[in-house]
Amino acid sequence: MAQVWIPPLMRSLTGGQQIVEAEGATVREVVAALDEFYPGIADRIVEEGRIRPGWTVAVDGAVQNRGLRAAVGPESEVHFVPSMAGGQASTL
Amino acid sequence: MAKKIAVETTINGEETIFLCEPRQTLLEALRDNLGLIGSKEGCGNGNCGACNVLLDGVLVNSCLVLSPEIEGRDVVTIEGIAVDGELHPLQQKFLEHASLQCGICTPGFIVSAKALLDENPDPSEHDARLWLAGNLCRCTGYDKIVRAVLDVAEGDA
Amino acid sequence: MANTNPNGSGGRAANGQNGYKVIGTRPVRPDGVDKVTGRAVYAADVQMTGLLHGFVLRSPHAHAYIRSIDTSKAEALPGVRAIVTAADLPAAEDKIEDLGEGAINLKHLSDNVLADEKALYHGHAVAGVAAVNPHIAREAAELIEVEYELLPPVMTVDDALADDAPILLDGLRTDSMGEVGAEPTNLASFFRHQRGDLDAGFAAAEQVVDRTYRTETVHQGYIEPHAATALHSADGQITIWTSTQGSFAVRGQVCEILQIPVSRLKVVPTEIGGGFGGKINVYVEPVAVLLSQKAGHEPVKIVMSRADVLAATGPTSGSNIRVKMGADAGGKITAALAELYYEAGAYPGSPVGAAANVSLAPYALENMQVDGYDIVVNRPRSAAYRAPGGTNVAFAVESVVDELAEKMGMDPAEFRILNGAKENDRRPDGLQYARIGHIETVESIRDSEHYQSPLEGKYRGRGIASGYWNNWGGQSSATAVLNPDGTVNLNEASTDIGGTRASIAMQLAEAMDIEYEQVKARVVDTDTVSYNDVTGGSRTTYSTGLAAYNLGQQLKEEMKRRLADHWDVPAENISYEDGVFEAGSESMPFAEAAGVVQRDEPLMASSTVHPQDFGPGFSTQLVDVEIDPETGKITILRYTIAQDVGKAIHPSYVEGQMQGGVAQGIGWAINEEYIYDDEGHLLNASLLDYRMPTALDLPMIETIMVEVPHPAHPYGVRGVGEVNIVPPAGAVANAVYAATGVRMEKLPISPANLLEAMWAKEAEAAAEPVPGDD
Amino acid sequence: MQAIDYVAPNSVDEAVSALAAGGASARPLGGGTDLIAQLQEGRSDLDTIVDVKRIPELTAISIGGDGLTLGAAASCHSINNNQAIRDGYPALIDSTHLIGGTQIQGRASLGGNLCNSSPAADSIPNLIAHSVICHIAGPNGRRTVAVEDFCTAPGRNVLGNGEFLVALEFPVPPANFGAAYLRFIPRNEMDIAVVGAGSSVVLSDDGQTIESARVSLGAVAPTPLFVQEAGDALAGQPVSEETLARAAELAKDAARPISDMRGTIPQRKHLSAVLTQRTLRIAIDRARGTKTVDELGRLNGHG
Repeated sequence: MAQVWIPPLMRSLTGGQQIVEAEGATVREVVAALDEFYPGIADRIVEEGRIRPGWTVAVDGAVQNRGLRAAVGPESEVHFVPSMAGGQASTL
Repeated sequence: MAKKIAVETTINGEETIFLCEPRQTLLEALRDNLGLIGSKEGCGNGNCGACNVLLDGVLVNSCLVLSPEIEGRDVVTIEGIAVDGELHPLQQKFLEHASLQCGICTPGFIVSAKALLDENPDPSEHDARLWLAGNLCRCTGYDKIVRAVLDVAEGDA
Repeated sequence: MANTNPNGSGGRAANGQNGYKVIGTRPVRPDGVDKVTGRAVYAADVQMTGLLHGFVLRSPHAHAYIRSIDTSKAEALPGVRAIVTAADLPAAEDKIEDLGEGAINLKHLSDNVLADEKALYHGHAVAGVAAVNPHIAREAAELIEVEYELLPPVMTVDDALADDAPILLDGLRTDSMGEVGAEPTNLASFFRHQRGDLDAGFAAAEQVVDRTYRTETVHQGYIEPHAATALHSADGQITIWTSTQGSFAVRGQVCEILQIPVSRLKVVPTEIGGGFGGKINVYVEPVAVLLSQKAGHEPVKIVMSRADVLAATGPTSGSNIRVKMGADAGGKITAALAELYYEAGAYPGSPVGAAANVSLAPYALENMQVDGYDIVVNRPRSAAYRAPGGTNVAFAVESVVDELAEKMGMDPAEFRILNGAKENDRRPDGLQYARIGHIETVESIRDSEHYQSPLEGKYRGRGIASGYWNNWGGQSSATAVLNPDGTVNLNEASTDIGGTRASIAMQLAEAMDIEYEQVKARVVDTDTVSYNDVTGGSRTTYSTGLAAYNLGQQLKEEMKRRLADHWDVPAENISYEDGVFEAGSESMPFAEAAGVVQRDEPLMASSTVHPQDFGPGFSTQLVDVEIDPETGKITILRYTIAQDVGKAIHPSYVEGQMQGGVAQGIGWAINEEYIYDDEGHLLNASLLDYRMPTALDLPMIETIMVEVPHPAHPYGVRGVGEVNIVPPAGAVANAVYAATGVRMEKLPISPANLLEAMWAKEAEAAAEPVPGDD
Repeated sequence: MQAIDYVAPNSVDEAVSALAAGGASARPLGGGTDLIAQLQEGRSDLDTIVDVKRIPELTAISIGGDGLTLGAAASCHSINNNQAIRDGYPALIDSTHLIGGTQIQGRASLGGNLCNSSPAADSIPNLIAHSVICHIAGPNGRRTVAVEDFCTAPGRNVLGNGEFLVALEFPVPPANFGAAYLRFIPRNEMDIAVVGAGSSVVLSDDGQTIESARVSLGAVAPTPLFVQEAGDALAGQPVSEETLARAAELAKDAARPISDMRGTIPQRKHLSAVLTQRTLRIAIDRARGTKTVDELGRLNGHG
């Protein structure tokens, strides 16, 4: 299962857990799986069917242009991080 | 609108008459009235050197000269530095040393450096830095500019 | 691996490195001659028939309601053709879109272009005027009567977060990663990176350093003021000629602000006189469009004054930063905490997110936390500035690292090597590094002649600092047209600020095994190629270079296919080496083949890329300073920068980036700052009093290019434009400490600030009891 | 910039008439490096610009047995390039070499620097140290004023309606005279003095005693400050660091600066002493003939 790193400000939803496991072949599936165990987390990550503006998803160290559609492998590491476009971080 | 006056002068070796308002600076007249866009405005108050020209052979900020002041005088701009289509050695060395990045300050630097070498053909690095201190460059850190100027100086020796 | 020789040779000389023929050489850029002769056309140089001149009236107040604007007197002035205010802008939605460089709130974007209900900083645009010449436009602007109702200015982090702070933006609520606060606030957002156990880490430390720092607002300082010309034609088509880092970013923003479809707007990028991140946001462009429309579809040019540039564009954030770090007896860092409070200016969007990524990035840490706060204040809306946010935080972190190393009795370079991040270590946001060259940059400095040489003399000191920048990929589009004479026209849309036409063309030439001189690169407008991100984030030579590489591959393959047809041999039998196609006994040089393959059908290629695997950059820097103890003035005696550049495509331009970033960083470190009075008026909006370094303030800047190729790029390119500005302030601060014993906790380390700090230290020393022999 | 009329008279009398005709909204134009910048920035509300550079007397430089006379509009560049001035009045070059950058020096004049009457002007403390006499022309003829009495407030001076500065007269320096000007700026060039100091000394023939001295400061009061008490304290004293330090303390006491974006009160008070002492050292060296003008770049922190 993919290892999902939970952003610190969402860890209240995971009982303080830093890293949780979730099943899914895409980021969308992983988020859906997470939300089953930790209700409310999808709302924090997704807005209008896309990853919240100013944030991005990284799989195995690489930021994913495909966002929720990005592929996730069985051993993948998934992070939700502030996006860095053009060098300037968007800050929500 | 303000009344225009005629100014008769020599620019880059050519005798010229042009119309201007007295409030127009030489920089404005060069760029807007005469189409010589090589002199740039970076600050408009003499603190960046991007508009530097030679006035009777003396280095000045063209943003701090009123157009009527050049009546009967001799102006050389960046457009007059290359002679007969041949790049001046400073222009050549600026290219070779990659002494420009964005290039907006480059005309001013080349005019200033020419004035330096006209007065002091063999400047030290300190001489060059002191002379060029009125020309701001934000891209290069000056290293490659100073090297180009010193390279030309050595080339002349 | 290291190259410190500034002398270059042009053209295609085999340089013996990795077998490259073009890459690694130093040819003259295609726009070079125009730029040394004054012919290059920058934004302010645009001339056209019927051109009107615009001027923007700006708020003299830092924080005020705009109660009314009366333009009647101005309209009556002969020569005035149009006046616009925020009332001429379509109402903007209060929503966030990804435009240009990152997410932007459209209402904020629009309000920054022309203030709506409120002026939020001294210099905030209030109205635009178009007239037959710039003098009349300015006179008219002075006749516009604006009634303001003054509000107390909120100038700093502390002002903004005070309990009774006036609120700048009525609708603003703190966003804590998707959780939105209920109360009006000046704190736009809060986020945290955290891993491991911070308390346990600090408990395991033998030495802990905990300090708080302040850095002031600084400006990018490009020498070319913002300028744009707009023509709103009678048929509704709009063209903007402007100086920008991204023509598509301008198109996106202007179309959103004016609510017009992208098909109606063409943006033509002129030559650009520097940007450093500050020429991404639009300022005068939408105003010029509105004025052109209102003035009977005549073109309108607006050229900002230097004072307006400083007052109303681009600065980057001032900040308050706390850094706490501990190390165990072996010198290993056991825990690190950074709290970053960044002033966004009038609207949210400081670079605190990027700063957080920079903060602790050079170090391998198990227990760490970084908190980021984005705070609005009555200063101009902040813009990107070269490694945005990085210099501030590296000043703080590298000062603490230096102090920690000193407390542990360790050489500061060795301390960095011991704790330095390597492949598979994690950056502050948790992502794992691929192959990076941080340690190599520290080792290059440690082993340099500079580091090894003694520095003698009173009030002299040497400082070292490291820095990180994540770089960027972004989207690029380019086309290549093969000419029948064997040259290639390369059309790309990445604005060329520092020679990227050359560095991109070189990659196409290398890919095709032709001479650099055979590739004619030019920057085209938004109607000519597909979407292209800004020149920023150190991405252009990397991403647009990748597109150029792809173009080369495509053209080569298609030429092979057509030659196979021409020679009637299977395509796989065609080889191409050293510029010659061969198949059995047949052979044909490239230039001839270019003609032959196009007898029946022309040949061009297009490439679009969006690489997401970009290699971060590291830099380590070393500086020697001398302090005048009576005046507090710093002289930079010697400076060396080592930077992991991946692969230097054009070494001269890479050195130029390194030297330029260092120069800007030194300016930031020692003299640059925005100075406001108590009412929030910017006092030093000139190049006289905003003190950027002159040629006399800097020594030659020695460069060591460390080449750790980026594995995900065919030529190993990493971005090189930004990381160089990250370490200088920290390096200078550490050198100042070595020279004076004073740890500076604020930037700039100006003579006044340093003198004050030295006096404080003297007073402290005098107050302390003399160590006795009791 | 507002619309203006431009006139370029060829004689002092014509200039007087033009200025008188223009009244308060007419102003003489020398090098223009202050005036045109002020016009560009809308800080000056003038109708008539009287360019005085076509008047031969205004740009003339005469140096000889009766001292040095500088036309008020003679450019710093022309002064810098005058070998006789470099030899005879090396301290003057301290100022003319650091007013603005090279291109400012191509136009800027000492007369203009004086008439702009900034408290921070880089030439005025030096002119005071040199006991310069100002020659003024106006509707009522000519008059002279000691330079230390010229400025009356920031941007204001003794020039009346229709009057303008024609020339600066430097008396012949006595034997064993030396002077120096230093300023402190955060950068090494292109800056306004945080503090400026101009000092001069006359030494005894053996070079061991200060017979007389003049000390002046810039940027520490509403006008450039002539610190007579510091000069008085030096007179008759042996050359020693203690003597100089005492004078420096008096200069510091005399300074009454404000805090602004260019400097703070404590910093300016402190620098008043530091620069006074440094200029006195250089002035003494020059009086003894041991320091030349060519070192001035380094003296001013250009090294």
